[in-house]
Amino acid sequence: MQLVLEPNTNEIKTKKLYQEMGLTDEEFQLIEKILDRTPNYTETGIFSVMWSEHCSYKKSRPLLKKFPTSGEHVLQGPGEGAGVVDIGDGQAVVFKMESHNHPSAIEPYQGAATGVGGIIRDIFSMGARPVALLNSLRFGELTTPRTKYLFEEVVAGIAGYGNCVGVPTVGGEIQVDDCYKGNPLVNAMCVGLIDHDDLQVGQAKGIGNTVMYIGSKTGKDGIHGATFASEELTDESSEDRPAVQVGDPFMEKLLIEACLEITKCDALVGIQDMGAAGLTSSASEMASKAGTGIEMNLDLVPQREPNMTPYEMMLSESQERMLIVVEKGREQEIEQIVEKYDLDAVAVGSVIEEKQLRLLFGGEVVADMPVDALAEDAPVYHLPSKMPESFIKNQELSVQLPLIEDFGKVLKQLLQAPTIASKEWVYQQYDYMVQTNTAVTPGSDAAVIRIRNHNKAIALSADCNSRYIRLDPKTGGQIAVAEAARNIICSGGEPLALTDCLNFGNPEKEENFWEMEQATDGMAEAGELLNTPVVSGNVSLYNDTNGESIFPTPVIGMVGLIHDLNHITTQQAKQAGDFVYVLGETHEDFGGSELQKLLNGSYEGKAPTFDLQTEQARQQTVLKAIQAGTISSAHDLAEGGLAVGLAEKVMGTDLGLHVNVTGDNPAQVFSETQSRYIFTVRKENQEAFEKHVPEANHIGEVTSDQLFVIEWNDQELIHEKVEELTSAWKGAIPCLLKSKA
Amino acid sequence: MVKVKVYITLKSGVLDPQGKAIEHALGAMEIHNVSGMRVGKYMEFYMEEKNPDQGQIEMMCEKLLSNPVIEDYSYETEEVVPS
Amino acid sequence: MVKVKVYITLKSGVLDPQGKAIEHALGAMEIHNVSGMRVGKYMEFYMEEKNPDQGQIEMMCEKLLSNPVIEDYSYETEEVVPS
Amino acid sequence: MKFAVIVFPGSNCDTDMFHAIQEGLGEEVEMVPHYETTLVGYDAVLLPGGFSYGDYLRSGSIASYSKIMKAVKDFASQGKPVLGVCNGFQVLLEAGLLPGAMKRNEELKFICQTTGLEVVNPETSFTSQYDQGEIIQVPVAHAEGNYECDDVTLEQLEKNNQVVFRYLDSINGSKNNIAGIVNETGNVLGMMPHPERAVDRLLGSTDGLRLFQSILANWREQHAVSS
Ligand SMILES: Nc1ncnc2c1ncn2[C@@H]1O[C@H](COP(=O)(O)OP(=O)(O)O)[C@@H](O)[C@H]1O
Ligand SMILES: [Mg+2]
Repeated sequence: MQLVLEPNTNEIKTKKLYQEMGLTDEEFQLIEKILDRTPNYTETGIFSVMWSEHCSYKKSRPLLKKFPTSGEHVLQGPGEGAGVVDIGDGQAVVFKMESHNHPSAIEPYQGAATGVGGIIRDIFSMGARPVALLNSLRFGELTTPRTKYLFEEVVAGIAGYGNCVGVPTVGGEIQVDDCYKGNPLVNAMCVGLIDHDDLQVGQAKGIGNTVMYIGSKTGKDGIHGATFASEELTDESSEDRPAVQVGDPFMEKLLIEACLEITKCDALVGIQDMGAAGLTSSASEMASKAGTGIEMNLDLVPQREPNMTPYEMMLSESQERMLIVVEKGREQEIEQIVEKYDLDAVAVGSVIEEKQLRLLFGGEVVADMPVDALAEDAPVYHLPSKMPESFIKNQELSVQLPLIEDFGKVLKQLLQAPTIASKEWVYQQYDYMVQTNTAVTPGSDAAVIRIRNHNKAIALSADCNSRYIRLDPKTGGQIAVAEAARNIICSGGEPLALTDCLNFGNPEKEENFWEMEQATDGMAEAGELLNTPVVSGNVSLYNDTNGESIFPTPVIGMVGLIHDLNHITTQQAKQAGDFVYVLGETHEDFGGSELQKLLNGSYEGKAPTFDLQTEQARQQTVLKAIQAGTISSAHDLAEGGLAVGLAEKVMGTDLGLHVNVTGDNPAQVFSETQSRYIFTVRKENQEAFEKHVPEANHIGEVTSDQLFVIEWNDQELIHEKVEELTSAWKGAIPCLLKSKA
Repeated sequence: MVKVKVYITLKSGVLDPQGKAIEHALGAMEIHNVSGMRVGKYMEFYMEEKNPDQGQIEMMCEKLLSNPVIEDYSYETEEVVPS
Repeated sequence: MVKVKVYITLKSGVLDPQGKAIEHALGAMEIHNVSGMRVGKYMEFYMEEKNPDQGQIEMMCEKLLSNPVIEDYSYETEEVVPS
Repeated sequence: MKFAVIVFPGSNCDTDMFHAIQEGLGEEVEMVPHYETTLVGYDAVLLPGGFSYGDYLRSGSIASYSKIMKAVKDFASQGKPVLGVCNGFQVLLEAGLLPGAMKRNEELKFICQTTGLEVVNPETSFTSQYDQGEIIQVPVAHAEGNYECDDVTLEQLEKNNQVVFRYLDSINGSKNNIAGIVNETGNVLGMMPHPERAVDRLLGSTDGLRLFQSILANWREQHAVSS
C-alpha cells in the first residue's frame, strides 16, 4: 500500500504551504483564530476552496449587493443553486449561468462538457426539469491553430454533453477578439421548468437525518478546481493536470431522472449538487443554510481509486455527484428509486446539532470545522479601484468618421466577421430540437421554448458586447442588459429576469476593479429600470494570461415570457410586399463597432449613444405592437448596425429588400447606436402598426427579386445579390476554421 | 516502408466513461470475471522511410493523435514490404 | 490474473472518416510521408483466471467489443501479478 | 391501436415519441422500460432516439443486449411493426434485426438540421400515406448516421426495395444516401431522421406525422380483415 505523507500542521504554518492553496497569511491567521488551533492539511485545503473567490465571492460580494434581486415574478433570488421566476399557472422557470473558462483553456472538450454538466445539475437539484441550454463563448481571432482548436473542441464538448443528456442547446453568442486568445470564455446557461410545489432547497435540516451520496464515484480529478478557477493562467497552468475532469453525460442523464423522481418523494429533506469544491461545499453549505452541522464518515464515500486521502476526497471535483439529506429511517425509499436507474444511494453521514463539519476517516476525526466559517465567514475584501487613463482618453476622443469607398464590399466583410457571421456551423452540432418544444430554433434574436399544454412559451437570450464595456464599462454594462432584453422583446416576450456571469481580469489591478464597479453599476441600473432583476449568477475573475486581462465581459442570460403562442415573432422577413420600418434615430456611433474593428483593427472612442429611459419606453412600445399582431418580423440592431441588421432579415430566404434611408454620413448604415429595431409589416397592418409605433420610419419594402438594395438619400449605396451575402455570411466560420495559417 | 502502430490510453486517474459502460454491459451479460476495463485508441499508418524519424512520430502523437492533457501514448514500428 | 489487450480495426475496404480527417490534418501540418491512416480502438482489461477461456474472450469481442459487420479484432493476453 | 415506446436508460427522445403518438396521432401509447421482458398487448413497438447507454462504445451496442430486446425480436418475428428512430435504428442494426452498421458521420460532427428526404418506397406499412418520390422535411440529429454495409447487402437492399428513405443531399456519408431501411419482411423500419419531431406545425414540419398514420392505417386494415 502506498501511503501519502501529508504535511503536518507545523509544516503548513512554518512553510506557509497554505499559500500554494491560495490562502493569504491574514486568512490563515483568521482560520487559526476561528479554530483556536492550527488547521491540519485536510482542513487547510477545505478552507482554501471554500474561501476561494469561486465559492465565497470574497472580492465581488460588495458589487453583487448592488443588483436588484426581487420583483413581482421572483420566487427565489440569488443564494440557492439557481434563481426561480414565476411564469403563471403554478409554474416557474429556474435558471443560472456559470463559467468554465480555466478548465476549457487547458482541455477545451472536457472543460466545456463539464461546464454544461455542472450547470444542468444546478437546475435539476432545485427539482426542475432542464429544458434548455445556452452558451456564451469568447475566443481569440480564429487565425491560429490553437484558437481554432479551442473553438472546435469547446463546441464539440458542449454538443457531446448536451446532446447526450437530451437537453436542447438553443442559443448563445460568440465573440472573437484577441484579448481572449490565451483565456477563452466558456459560459453555460441552463433553464429548467418546475411546478411551484416541487421546489427543493439545498438544506440539511432535521438533527439525526441521513446524508446520502448519489452518482459517480469520487476520483482524484479536479482537485483544487475551485482555487484554480480563482487564479491567473500562466504558461505552467497546462501542467496542472489533475485539475482536468472528464464528464460522463450518460451518468448525468441517469442522475436527472433519478433526482427528479426523488424530489417527488417526501422523505427527501434537501438536495444539492457537488459542484466546485465537491463534497466540501455541498456539505458545508447545506448545513450552514439550515443552521445545523454534518458529520460524515469518509470511509463510506464511494471511491474510484484505492487509498484516497480525506484531503483528496473532500477536494475532488469528480463530476456527476449529488448530496441529499433524507429523513432518518426512510433511506430505503430513496435506495429503491435510484436502483431503477442503476445507481446507488450511499449513506455517508448525518445531520448533527453542533454547527460543525466533522469528518471521520479510519475511525478518527480528521477534520472538524464550523460550517458557518466555511460557508459564510470568508473575509470580504473591498478592493481599491482607479479610473484607467485609457477611459479618460477615450471619452475625450472625438468621433473619427470612417472613410468608405465600396459599401457593398464593407458589408460583405462585416458579414464575414466571426462575431457577426452565421453561427450555423456551431449550432448545427447541437441538438436544439430534442424534447420537441423548440418553437424558434437558433438563428433568431432569442430562442423560444413552448410550454407544453399551455398557450405560452419562454424566450431565452445570452448577450454581452465587451468592446463597449472596455470603452465605457458603465454604459456598456447597461447596454448588455438592454440588448438581452431587446432580443426577448423582438421574439414577442416580456423580459422577466436575468442571470449573469461576471468574467473579469485580475481584480487586484485597480483599473480592472474600477471596470468591475462601473459595469456592475450599469447592469444594476438597467436591471432596475427594465424590470429584470438578477436572480442568479456566477463570478469568474483572474481571466488573465501572462498579465494581460480580457475585456470586461459580464455576460447576461435573460428569460422572458411569451404570453400567447401567437405572439412568437422571428427576425426573418416573411413575404414580398411587406413594408420595412426602422425604429430609433441613428448617430455616428463607431466606438467599439465592428466597422471600427474592420477598418482600424482596434477600438477607441466612446461607447454607442445609449439612454435607459428611451430604451425602456421603446421596449414597451415594441412589445405591445407585437402583442397586437401588427408586426410580421422584428429584429434589434446590434453589431454592424442597420446594414447588417437588414441583411439578416433576408439572408437564407428567397426574398430581397429595397430601402431608402436618409442622413448626413452614409457610414451611419454601419453605426451601432443602441435601442433601434427593424420590422417588417404586412401592408394591411400598416395603419395599426403606425398607430402603435408612431416613431417608426417606413424605409422600404421586402421584395421578391432576391436583391439587397440600400439607397442613401435616394442614391444607391449598396446593391448586392442576397445569395452572395448569404454565402459570405454562412461560409465565414467554416472557411476560417479550414484555412491553414 | 514501416507500419507504425500507436496505442493511446487515458492517463491513470482520468475517468473512463466508456470503460465503465462496457463493464456495466458485461455485468448485464452475466460476465463477472472481468475488471479494470479501459478504452483507448489504436491507430495504424505507414511511413515511407525505412528508418523513420522517431522524433516525427512522437511529434505526431503529441500534437495530433493524442491529447497529452489526458492521454498517454506508445508506439511500435514494424518494417513492411510494400505490396 | 491476466491482462487482455484487444485491438479493434475497421475492416479493410470500409472507409474510415477519422483516419481521413487525420491524414488531412497531417497535410495541413506539412507532413507528407504518412499514408494509410486507420483509427481503431484499443481496450485493456483484467480477467481473474490464470488461463482464461479463450472462447469467452472471443465471444466478448464478437458480441460486444466489436461489430463484426464493419470491424475486425485481435487480442493478446499477458499474465500479471496482482498488486 | 396501442404503441409501446421502449425506454433505455439513456433514451432521450422517448417522451417526444410518446407525445407524437398521444397528441399527434391520438392513439394509446405506453413507455416500456428496458428491463421488462414482454411486449404482449402492444400493436407496434417504437425504439426512440437518444444515447441508450451513453453510446460511448458503439451507438446501440449495449442496448441490443438489454432484456427487452429479446421481446422486441419475438415481436418482430411475428410480423408486427417495429420502428427504430436514430438511436433506435442503431439498436436494430446492432441487434441484427436490420443489416449493416453505423459509422461516425463523414465530417465527424454531430449534425442537427431539418433535412429533405426522398420517399423511395411508399409501399411499406410505414410509408403508405406518402407518394412515391415525394420529398419530405424531417429533422436529423446524430453523430453516427453514416450507414455502412458490404456491396452484396447494398445490392440486395436496393433490389428488394428495402431502402425506404434517402437523403436529398449527402449529409453524413451514408452509402447510397440511405436514411432508412426495412427488413426483408417489411415490418421493421430503421431510420436516422426523426419523424416524431415533425408532427406539429408550431415546430416547423408535420411531414413525420404521416409515417405514424401509415402504421395506424395499416393496422386498421389488417385488423378489419382478421376480425
Ligand atoms: N454559441 C452559440 N450556441 C448556440 N447558438 C448560438 C451561439 N452563438 C450564436 N448563436 C445563435 O445565433 C444567432 C445569432 O447570434 P447573435 O449574432 O449573437 O445575435 P444577436 O446579435 O441578436 O444577439 C442567435 O440565434 C444565437 O442564439
Ligand atoms: Mg438581436
